[in-house]
Amino acid sequence: MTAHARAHPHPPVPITPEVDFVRIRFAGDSGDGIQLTGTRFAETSAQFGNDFATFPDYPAEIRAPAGTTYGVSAYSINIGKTEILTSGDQPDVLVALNPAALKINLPDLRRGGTVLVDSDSFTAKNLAKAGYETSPLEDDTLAQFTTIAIGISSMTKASVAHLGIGAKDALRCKNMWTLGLVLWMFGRGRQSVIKWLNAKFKDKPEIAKANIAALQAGNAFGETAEMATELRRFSIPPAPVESGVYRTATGADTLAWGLYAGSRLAGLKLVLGSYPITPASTLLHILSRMGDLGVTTFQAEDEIAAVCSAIGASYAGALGLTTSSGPGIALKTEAIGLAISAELPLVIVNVQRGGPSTGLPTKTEQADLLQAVFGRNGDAPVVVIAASSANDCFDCGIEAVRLATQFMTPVILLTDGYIANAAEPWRIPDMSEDRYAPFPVKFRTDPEGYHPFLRDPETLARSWAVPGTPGLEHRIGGLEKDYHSGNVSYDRDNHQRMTNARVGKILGIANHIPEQTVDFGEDEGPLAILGWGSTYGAIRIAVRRSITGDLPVSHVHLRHIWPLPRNLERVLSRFERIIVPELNTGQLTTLLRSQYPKIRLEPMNKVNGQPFHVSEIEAAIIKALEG
Amino acid sequence: MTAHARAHPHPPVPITPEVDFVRIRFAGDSGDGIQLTGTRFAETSAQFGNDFATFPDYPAEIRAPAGTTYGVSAYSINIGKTEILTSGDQPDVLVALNPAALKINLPDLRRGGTVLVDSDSFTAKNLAKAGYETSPLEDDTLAQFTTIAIGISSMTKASVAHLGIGAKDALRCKNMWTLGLVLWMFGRGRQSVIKWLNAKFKDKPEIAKANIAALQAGNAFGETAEMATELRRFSIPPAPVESGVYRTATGADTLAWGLYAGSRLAGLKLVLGSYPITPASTLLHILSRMGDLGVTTFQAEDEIAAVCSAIGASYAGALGLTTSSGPGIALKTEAIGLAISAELPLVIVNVQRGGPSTGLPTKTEQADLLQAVFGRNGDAPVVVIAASSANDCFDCGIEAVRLATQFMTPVILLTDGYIANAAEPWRIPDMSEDRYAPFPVKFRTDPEGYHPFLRDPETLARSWAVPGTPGLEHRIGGLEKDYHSGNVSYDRDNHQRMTNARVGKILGIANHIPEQTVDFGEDEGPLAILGWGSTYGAIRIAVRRSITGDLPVSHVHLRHIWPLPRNLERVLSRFERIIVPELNTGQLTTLLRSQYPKIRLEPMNKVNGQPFHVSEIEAAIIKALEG
Amino acid sequence: MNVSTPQVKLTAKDYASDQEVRWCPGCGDYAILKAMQKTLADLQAKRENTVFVSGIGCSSRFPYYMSSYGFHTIHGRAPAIATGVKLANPELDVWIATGDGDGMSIGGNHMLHVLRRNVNVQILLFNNEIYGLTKGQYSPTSRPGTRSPSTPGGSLDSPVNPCTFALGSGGRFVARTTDKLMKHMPVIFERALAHQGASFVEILQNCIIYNDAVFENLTEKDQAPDTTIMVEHGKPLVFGSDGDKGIRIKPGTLVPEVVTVGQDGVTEADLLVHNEKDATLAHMLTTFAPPAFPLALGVLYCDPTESFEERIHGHGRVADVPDVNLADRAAIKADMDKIFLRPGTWEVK
Amino acid sequence: MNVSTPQVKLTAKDYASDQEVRWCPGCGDYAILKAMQKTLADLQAKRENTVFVSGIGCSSRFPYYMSSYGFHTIHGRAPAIATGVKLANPELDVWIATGDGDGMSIGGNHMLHVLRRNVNVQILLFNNEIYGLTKGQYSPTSRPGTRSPSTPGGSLDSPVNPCTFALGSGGRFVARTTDKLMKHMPVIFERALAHQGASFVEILQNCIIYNDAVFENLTEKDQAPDTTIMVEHGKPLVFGSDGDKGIRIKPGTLVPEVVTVGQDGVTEADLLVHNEKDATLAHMLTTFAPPAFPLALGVLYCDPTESFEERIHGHGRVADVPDVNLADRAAIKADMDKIFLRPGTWEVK
Ligand SMILES: Cc1ncc(C[n+]2csc(CCOP(=O)(O)OP(=O)(O)O)c2C)c(N)n1
Ligand SMILES: Cc1ncc(C[n+]2csc(CCOP(=O)(O)OP(=O)(O)O)c2C)c(N)n1
Ligand code: SF4
Ligand code: SF4
Ligand SMILES: [Mg+2]
Ligand SMILES: [Mg+2]
Repeated sequence: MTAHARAHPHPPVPITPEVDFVRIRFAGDSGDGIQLTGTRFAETSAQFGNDFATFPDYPAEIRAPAGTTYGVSAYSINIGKTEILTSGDQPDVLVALNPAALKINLPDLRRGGTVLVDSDSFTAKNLAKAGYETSPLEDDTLAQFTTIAIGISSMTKASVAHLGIGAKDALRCKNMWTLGLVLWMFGRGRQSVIKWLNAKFKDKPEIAKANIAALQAGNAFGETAEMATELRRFSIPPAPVESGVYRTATGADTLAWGLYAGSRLAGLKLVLGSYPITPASTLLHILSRMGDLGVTTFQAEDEIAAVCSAIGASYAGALGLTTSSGPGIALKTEAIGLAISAELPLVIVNVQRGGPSTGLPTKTEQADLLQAVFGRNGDAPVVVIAASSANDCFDCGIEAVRLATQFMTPVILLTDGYIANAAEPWRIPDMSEDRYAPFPVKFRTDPEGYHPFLRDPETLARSWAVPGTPGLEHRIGGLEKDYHSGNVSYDRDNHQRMTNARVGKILGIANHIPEQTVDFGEDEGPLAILGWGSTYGAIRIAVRRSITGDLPVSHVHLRHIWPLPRNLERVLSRFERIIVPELNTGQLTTLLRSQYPKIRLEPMNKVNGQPFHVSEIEAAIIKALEG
Repeated sequence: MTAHARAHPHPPVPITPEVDFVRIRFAGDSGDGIQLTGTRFAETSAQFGNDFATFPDYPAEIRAPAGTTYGVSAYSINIGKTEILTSGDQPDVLVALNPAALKINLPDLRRGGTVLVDSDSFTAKNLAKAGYETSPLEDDTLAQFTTIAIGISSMTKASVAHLGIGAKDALRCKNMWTLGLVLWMFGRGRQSVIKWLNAKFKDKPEIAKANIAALQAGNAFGETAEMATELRRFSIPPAPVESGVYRTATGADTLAWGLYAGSRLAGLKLVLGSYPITPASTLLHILSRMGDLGVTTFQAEDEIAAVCSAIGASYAGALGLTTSSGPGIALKTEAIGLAISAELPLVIVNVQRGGPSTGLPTKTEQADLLQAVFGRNGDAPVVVIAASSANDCFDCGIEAVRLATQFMTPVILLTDGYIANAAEPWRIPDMSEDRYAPFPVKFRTDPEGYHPFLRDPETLARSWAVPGTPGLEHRIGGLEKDYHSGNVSYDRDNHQRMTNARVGKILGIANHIPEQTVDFGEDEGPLAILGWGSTYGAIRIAVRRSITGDLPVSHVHLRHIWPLPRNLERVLSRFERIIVPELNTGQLTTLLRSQYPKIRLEPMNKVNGQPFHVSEIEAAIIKALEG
Repeated sequence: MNVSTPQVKLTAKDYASDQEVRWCPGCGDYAILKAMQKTLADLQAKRENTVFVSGIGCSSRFPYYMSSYGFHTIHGRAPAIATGVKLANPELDVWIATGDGDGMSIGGNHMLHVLRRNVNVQILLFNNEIYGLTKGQYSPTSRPGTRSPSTPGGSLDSPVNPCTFALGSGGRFVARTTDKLMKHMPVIFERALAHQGASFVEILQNCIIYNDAVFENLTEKDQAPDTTIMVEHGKPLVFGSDGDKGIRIKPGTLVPEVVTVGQDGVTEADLLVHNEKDATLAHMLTTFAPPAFPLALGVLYCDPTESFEERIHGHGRVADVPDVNLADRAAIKADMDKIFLRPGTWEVK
Repeated sequence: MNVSTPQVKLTAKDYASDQEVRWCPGCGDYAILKAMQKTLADLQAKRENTVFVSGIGCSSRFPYYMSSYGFHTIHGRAPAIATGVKLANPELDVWIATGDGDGMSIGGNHMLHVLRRNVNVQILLFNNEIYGLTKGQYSPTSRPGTRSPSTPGGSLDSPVNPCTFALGSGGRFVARTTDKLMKHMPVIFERALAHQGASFVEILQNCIIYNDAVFENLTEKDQAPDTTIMVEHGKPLVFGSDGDKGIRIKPGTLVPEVVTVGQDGVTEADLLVHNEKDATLAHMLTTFAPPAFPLALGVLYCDPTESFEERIHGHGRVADVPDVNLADRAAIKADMDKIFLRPGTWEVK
């Protein structure tokens, strides 16, 4: 969690599982309502006052055949009385609603952890589908864990029998029965879930009733069943959070809101041109529901039309925004070049996913960094920034709009599937604070001495005159333009001068962004962990834990990828060793080496579709400081 | 000229203008037939035995209004008795057929050089269009030059008057009159031009006659006019070239032929999917005329369809080729990712032009290097090679096919507008030499143990089984694939393994390409000039001249951009200073720094749409060795 | 068409791959898959010469489930990739599986051009009027007012009619069927394969998860007879549960109307007779939709002309490739010299 | 439509920019430019509210020569960029200048969708049946057999008919004219501007350099009367140098035929009467071509419906933007709190 979300800059760091924090993973068939169960549990924990982080992990198929391993959906949540920034490396509790869910998720469970299964689902057919030859409930598969096998399906059916609903609908309440039991295990109330169920099914009261009955029954089971004491073992008090109004939010939520806030602070209409693609579509969905606030969303025929419509909107005086993921961003490449050449503001969000090509659409990765910085024809510089968490997305959204409008440039904002989907508690910002001071755009209206490529001497931004303004009629385009008149120019020296101006304008932005700071730890020392994007949480917890253990390590995290903060080389030069964990094959390392040949960087790479574990980074710290 | 074109590895280097070499530039209106005149002069010089290099420079507009400065077309040619690799920094002779041509080209003329103008064209109207207030023939504009003003238009008309053709057609022979005179100035015969005219106008004998009459008249004018001795001053004997059969060829010619030769050596049908774009269209045109040799060319609806059709062709067992320039390559980005993921052979030629965006379509630049290496979503490595001259294009074409087919990978081959258009004399290679040994593709046909992602342990290339092969039916695509079965896989460790395999396969190619050598000069010393692509000629001449002047400098030139030659760091580490001239803002420097942080590189950049001058590089050498 | 009478007769099952089918239970795609496997078995199509090329979408998973060759490519580009396949090897039977998003949204341009060029491929457009794979956004074929995650207030744009578009793009074979017509689909697929040139088949397909029942009125047994019309070449345009409704042109106009045979003096002779080669009629038929008209199913248009491949190869434009896979050095040298030694060479001794 | 009666009357020259026009001497584009400048002067269009958006090609240089706002964008994308312009500011008059390559080859998909969505723009397709700017390659509208640098043996693919395509894509205004009709062009341009929604205008344009005279038979004074027909709403389809030829439908069919009034008992009453709202007739008209039929010029189809912008704004889907250019802090805070404080918050004291 960034400092912003909690005014308390550094709440305690989680050290001991089941004391400081508990990690629970709900898993089941994609049809079992797992994502919903997880979200409700998160919400309840939030309202109780825990800090938490979540990680939804759903299959690529819309709805794979029931019972198969590739149809398993999971939702991990880590709740704590400390700062919680990741969903946790290894769950302490695994809820598995069928054999396939057990099969897939058991390898992650902490040794000694708790497994809660629906024994009713362990039929021969389901076992076969999951690839179990004998039932894991009967062999020694679960020997190292505490296993609680309950006939959840039958209990659920029994719990709603009095309502006379169909068998299918009855069984659909299984997740609520389970949630009821889990809430009891954690000593949490059911009110907020009940309220939510009533709201969600307000048109189908009988379904609401059934779900509530199941929830209550699961809870009652905890209270009364024999294994009670064994079960009720998790008592995580609230985290010491700063006062304020909170809500849970995913990175998609906060980013959409941040981009909208940015457009308002700039005084511009927000026009989103987008084409659906996993995991970026949620941004389109959220902004589509903000028409009442003046947001225009346009589902274009493809990504090229999406970015082009955003460019057209910017040309006409709105803030053009386009959102996509890797393959879609690739398609936008040519048009981004036009925005660079025409020097129009444009915000391009890339919610990264596993690549190359279609790759792993539902898995997270950070492998589009070099594409963002270098991936265009010609010398075509843009601004690149990266958000480090769901919380950070809000501020990054505003920052992207600020840079795009003040410097008349496209800005690429990188997030990823992990940030977009993970939910965190989020302290609602007070927009009247000074950090949210407006930065209104001033359109050019004075015809005196006007030409379209007239530059502000300070920012090198060209003036922005929009169609509809009398006397400023002009023509722009993607051909090279004269530095002095803005007309098409094939002149040699002019091309050199314009190229320099474009490159110089972007590099000059380094003077208008914050200097790099050390996120946690000393400003110098034997070791720094340097990260960018969604590795933030894992690095921060690992570094803070290590420091608690008296290890001399610091955490540096980049938001501004291009241009780089002007003091970055200095900051990095104060550390003897620098480890760079990335969810790619070493892209930030490549970029930084090209800029700071003197800084020695040690890449630490992982490309398996999963975020870093805190323990992986901790291990790297220990190894580095031992070695 | 690369060593290959002339078996003599290092013919004498040109030092003294007008003794070793002469640079002449023809300039006039786009309607004046300038490109044609230049080409004919080049051809004649070639047949005489000179070495030479050319540089056509035509306007972006198809046919701009006559007499305007932006309608000026020029053709530079450098002929010598020595090794000639560039069209020459400053012309010694400027032929200007109208005031606009003089206006645009005069600043380049060597002080003391010769200007030959058509005085008939210096009318008030034309002077005004060119922006001259007084006639440069009458003021002191030409004071520092030898000026020869001849009424070329009227002389031309007179020379064809007896043929009774129309005034317009008569005037069109102006360029041949001029060429006749120039040929006389250089003591060259007219036979090859006459032969060419007869062939070209075989259906319009009266036009052929008129052109020949004009050519003869221009020549006779030289013989008889009073200024004769003043004019005839250029005597450049033949260059000492290796024996063999020669022809003139542009980079577009040799590249098309090389790619075709490559496909034949691989034993594959060549299928080009392309979409016209300057300056890459010529490749499409040349290959379109090779249907009789089995080449299939397909003008697709856009660049995406172009690359996709090439991918489809490769999938079906042909060699898929696609050709474009920067903006078109940008559009192909997503599909190249598919070819990477599906591990299919594919050759992508990028004939670079001035950017960003539409930029300067007819000007040359080298600014797509980082796009080639890094410009895709995901960790998506490809092979990148760059041709250094028209001559080198042939071998690079073959090399691209070899790497694509032997490693089942897309290969990006970079050339640029300069190479594509410049003509050089070219020694026709003997395809029975060992260096052109076939490398036939072996399609998989054995069903035993087959799966589509089975890899060759040595190259890591997957096996290639084409539709039509019984028993090998299989499915591939852009989703991540299982390392062992090739089926779609969302498994974590598998993604890591496949990512490593893809990256490792490409990096491993470093073991299958030649080690880096020093092109000219010592293997170690105080200074190296490191280049890539079309800067070859200028660097080589500058380095060789400097060495003649006892300056300790060497020339290293890269063909393999990715992976880099495995000994490159070692080669570079032997020099104290390394200057990297590039027609961009420093892209190779950026790439090499990211790979060899210990090597200190000094970028030398120019982005004005023009190739480097030998003198610019010479000056940099002198400055570096003085400093 | 790669059809033969092999030693062992292949059954529909032999055209299924070993991959588990991963569509949602109840998805209309299953029926289409089954119909295709049946079609190929009926024809005893050679698996090794059959290729399925697709883009991205639920429907584009189709190739994985066929035991032929298959290429699951990128979103919208299947027609372009299929064209390349045919350029390299015109002998292959190439089927394109695409969705309304894949084929009509991002891939609309390639659709236009593959039709116009008349490349000899079969295009199956799985039209579920929604983006299935990306979880339910509206598509260019969604009806106005469709509520979806990207159009929470209902979609605003007029949909494209795929068959009208295919005709407007110069398509020479345009047909329509539905995922409920298990007997009709194979007939249409066979016709598509038999047609030399690009065949366009729109299949109304139910997405049970994101757009369930949009075609209900057209596919349910009790309603279909009155809301759809099955056209057949040479037969009058008759429909209705009692088989007494028909289409005629209002005399003296180009305007069609629904009439009842036996009423107001209308006889069967007054009805329009379906003519597969009549482009105007085809255009009209593609636009028919309830409530005013019945939706037209069957082969709406089929007017063959030379295919793109026939033009390329038939005209000798592209020579056969010499020595593929042999790389005979002498032949290579001879061919290269043909290029090199064109006029304009000179010799240095 | 941004038309007004200003203080000072603007002349055609006032709509020309200060940039020198750089087309080849004799290019048909000059006439189109002149016709446009005349049209805007006739209408006294507001220059500041007029925007020309183009792609890449000779024709796409058009915006540079108009004194209005102009955006010369990238190849094929003008419709998408224009859509964005209209989303940001529906009040602007947006014209799209595009070529047969720009609009029908690379840009075909955007063309389909801008038409289908009915965005209120005017699309001018400069159809010279060739790629001018890139030096003469054939285009998707080139006639079969066109010899060009990329088709030295003659092109093989069947061309697309832009007007048929526009109709097939759901266009509601489709017209055709030529660069030789200096009086007709302004009439069509005015109609296009007046039409609410996407207007598609194909202009046959002569490329004197790479495709000279392909339209000669349609535009030369002595041939045009017999090779073209000028359609007008409500008027019979009559043409011919003697004004006695006409089009009728073969009775009882949908098949058109050319007849001569006064021969074989044909009277003017037998002729088809042009009806701009008849899509079937429009489809038929777009396909007319010599020698069998005269090429149809004029407004072939015009059947207005709500434009995309009207739907977006008229239905209150998108609220007006509060405080554009003002960034009133209190208003921003209030609006942001509307988002933030939706149910689900909790307070920590
Ligand atoms: C370049 C690109 N853009 C977007 C996507 C995301 N995407 C995948 S399938 C799809 C649409 C699917 O709709 P449709 O073609 O109708 O297929 P269906 O799932 O309905 O069968 C989209 C938008 C993608 N994979 N690639
Ligand atoms: C992405 C991209 N691809 C290709 C080109 C090259 N190009 C420029 S204009 C053009 C076609 C022009 O034809 P058309 O649209 O008919 O215009 P015309 O010049 O005939 O008016 C092409 C292929 C380009 N500029 N950008
Ligand atoms: S989402 Fe719809 S189209 Fe996709 S598999 Fe499921 S039911 Fe079929
Ligand atoms: S090339 Fe053709 S279309 Fe282009 S400007 Fe010249 S004449 Fe006009
Ligand atoms: Mg669909
Ligand atoms: Mg054209």
